[in-house]
Amino acid sequence: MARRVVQVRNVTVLLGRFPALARASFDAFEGEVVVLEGPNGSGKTTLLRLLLGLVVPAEGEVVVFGVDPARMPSAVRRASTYLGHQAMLYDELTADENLAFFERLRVLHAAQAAQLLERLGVDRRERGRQVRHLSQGQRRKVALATALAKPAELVLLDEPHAALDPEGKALLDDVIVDLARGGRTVVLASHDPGRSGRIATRRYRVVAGHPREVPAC
Amino acid sequence: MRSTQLRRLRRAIGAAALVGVAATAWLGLVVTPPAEFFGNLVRLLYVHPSMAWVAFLAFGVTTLASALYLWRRTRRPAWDLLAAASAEVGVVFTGLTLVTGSIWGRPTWGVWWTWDALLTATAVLFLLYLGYLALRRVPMSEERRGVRSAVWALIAFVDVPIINQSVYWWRTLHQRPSLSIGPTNAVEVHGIMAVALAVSFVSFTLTWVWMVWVRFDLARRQRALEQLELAHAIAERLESVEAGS
Amino acid sequence: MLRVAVAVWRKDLSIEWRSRVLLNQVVPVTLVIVVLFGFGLDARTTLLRAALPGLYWVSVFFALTLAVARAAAIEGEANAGELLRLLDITPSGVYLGKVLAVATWGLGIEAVAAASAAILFNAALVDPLLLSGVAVVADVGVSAVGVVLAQLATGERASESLLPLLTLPVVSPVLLAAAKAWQAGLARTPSLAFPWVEILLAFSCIYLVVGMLVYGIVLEG
Amino acid sequence: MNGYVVAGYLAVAVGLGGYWLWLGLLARRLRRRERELGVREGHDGSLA
Repeated sequence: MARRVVQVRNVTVLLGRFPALARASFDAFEGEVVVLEGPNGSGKTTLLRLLLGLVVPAEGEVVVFGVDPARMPSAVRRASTYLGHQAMLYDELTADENLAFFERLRVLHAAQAAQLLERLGVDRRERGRQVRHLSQGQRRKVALATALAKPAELVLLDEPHAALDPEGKALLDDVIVDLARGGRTVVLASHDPGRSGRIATRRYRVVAGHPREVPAC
Repeated sequence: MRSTQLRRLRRAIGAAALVGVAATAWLGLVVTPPAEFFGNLVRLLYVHPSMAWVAFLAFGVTTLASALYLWRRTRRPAWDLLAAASAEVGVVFTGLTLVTGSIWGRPTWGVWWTWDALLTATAVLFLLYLGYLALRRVPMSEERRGVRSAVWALIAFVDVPIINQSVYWWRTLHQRPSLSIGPTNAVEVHGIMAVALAVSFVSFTLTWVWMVWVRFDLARRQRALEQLELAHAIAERLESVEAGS
Repeated sequence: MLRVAVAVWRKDLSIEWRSRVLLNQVVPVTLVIVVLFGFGLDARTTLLRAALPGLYWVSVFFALTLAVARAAAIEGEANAGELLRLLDITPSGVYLGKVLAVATWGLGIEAVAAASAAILFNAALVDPLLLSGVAVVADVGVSAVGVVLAQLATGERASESLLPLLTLPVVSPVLLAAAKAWQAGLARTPSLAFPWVEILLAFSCIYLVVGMLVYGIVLEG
Repeated sequence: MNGYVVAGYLAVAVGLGGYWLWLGLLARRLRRRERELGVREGHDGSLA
């Protein structure tokens, strides 16, 4: 049996007055690609953020790498990487400068990220342009590369396929599968079950803040 | 029951404060004699310094409660609510300190406002805590608001001695402070005047205690209501999950 | 921590180099304020010269709050509050970097404002060493407070007037001390400036320490 | 009696009285909402 990386038990999360998760339970094991499906607003994003201690459960238990992310956020965050809806990039810098900044913060190796960008189809010329001048799809790829180049055991991706063209989606799928083969744990949220069904080792369907495992077929 | 006893105590404090304030007015306006030098103006002595004392007391309590909230081991929503209640009442008393000080200044110094060190520092303090109340109005989650306003209260608290020192030097380095005779240090206080002064300090402090208590209680009940609404919302969401399966 | 600070500082400088928001907007605003003082005081140069320290510092303080807001906006665009938390980077390092960046921009603003005030008010800036020394320390003090307060004031729906409401009263001793020190310098009585320089130094040191302690708490909260 | 003295005492009365009235207003609004939600008066919110 593979090591259990994430364990969520009966968790309720309140965003303001809104229960974004209601008695949610969820698991992820080492080397898995777990896909969370469900419509917008069903609580997928909140579930990912819960694992990083960015939202705190009102009740229930969360364990990631054996610790509670709300109590020891840095232990969990050091070993994880996350890509949210919003690309966490500085718009006025070029892709290369963004990478260089994160390298200076000792978060990633710029060379590795550049390699990843190459693989996703962003060439050297585009990397030298300010991020705000890039197309949505190219920006998304830069954001993906910065997130995935961080050496992390747990990879959390929120709608990573959004804004990518079919070719880009296929390239990303390859990258994700490679990550999982390398022993990383990938949890990704998607409202496009057809797409992610191909790479998923296990799937959850999230409805109204409550994830349910989809039996393998 | 404990809570009814507490409520009775609160009501007693409120009544005592009301009687005390009335007594202060009666002692200050009727019983005490006019002073030799200041004449009838000395009667302002029975309101202004006690206002100032309560204002500083209120901000002391806000700072203390904020620090207790920030420290993780003593973090309770109650500290945040207490800090807020105390600051709000404190702003009222600071405003009254400034107004009564100004009313004192006009006949004594011929101007409504003098840049006297103490007065200036009090004015800046007033502005700092208006900022505190404005920050609390910004919509955000309960915990975030608690942390942010507590941090702000501490930053403001650190600022107070610096402001005091700088305005003190500002007003005293060049010209001797011929004007900065506050109402307190120019009059010899004795006999019935001392009684009136003491009554005023005690009764305005009691007024403050009562007001903070009431305000705190209101905030606490407000919070309880919000949590009740939250529980309903969770129940509804769970029902919809059950219905969907 | 210093490594992080330098990285953040360099990043902010190169963003400003690219976007030139401060150069194209904040610096001109400072000039406008200086010119408006000339209009408001009927262009009486003796009056303007006498009031120069106060007028100068009031305009610089407004410009500095704009610079602080800009520094916060850069991080807001990239959703960096969350980013930095996720990357588990020393908050005090980020704080120092932001303070350094704002202070660097502030020096530019101060230089432009000083030059324009000297020319427009027809005043000689005697004792430039004292004046610029005071300017540097005051700049650091305001930046040290401003960076924390900008983080407090930039909620999801906080209004833009909140930041100046919070910042200006807190830095009022800096305004007072800097103006008095400049007054002493311009009057060729530099010895009178010492207590004010003391206040400036104390303020800057205290708030740098406070900022490093609380910045992480504010980010997390 | 001195006009300034009267003004000073009046200011205190208006200030504290005004705040007292405002507290009363808040309490009334709160009580109405409590009744709407069916909470008995003086209900204790848990502040743990």
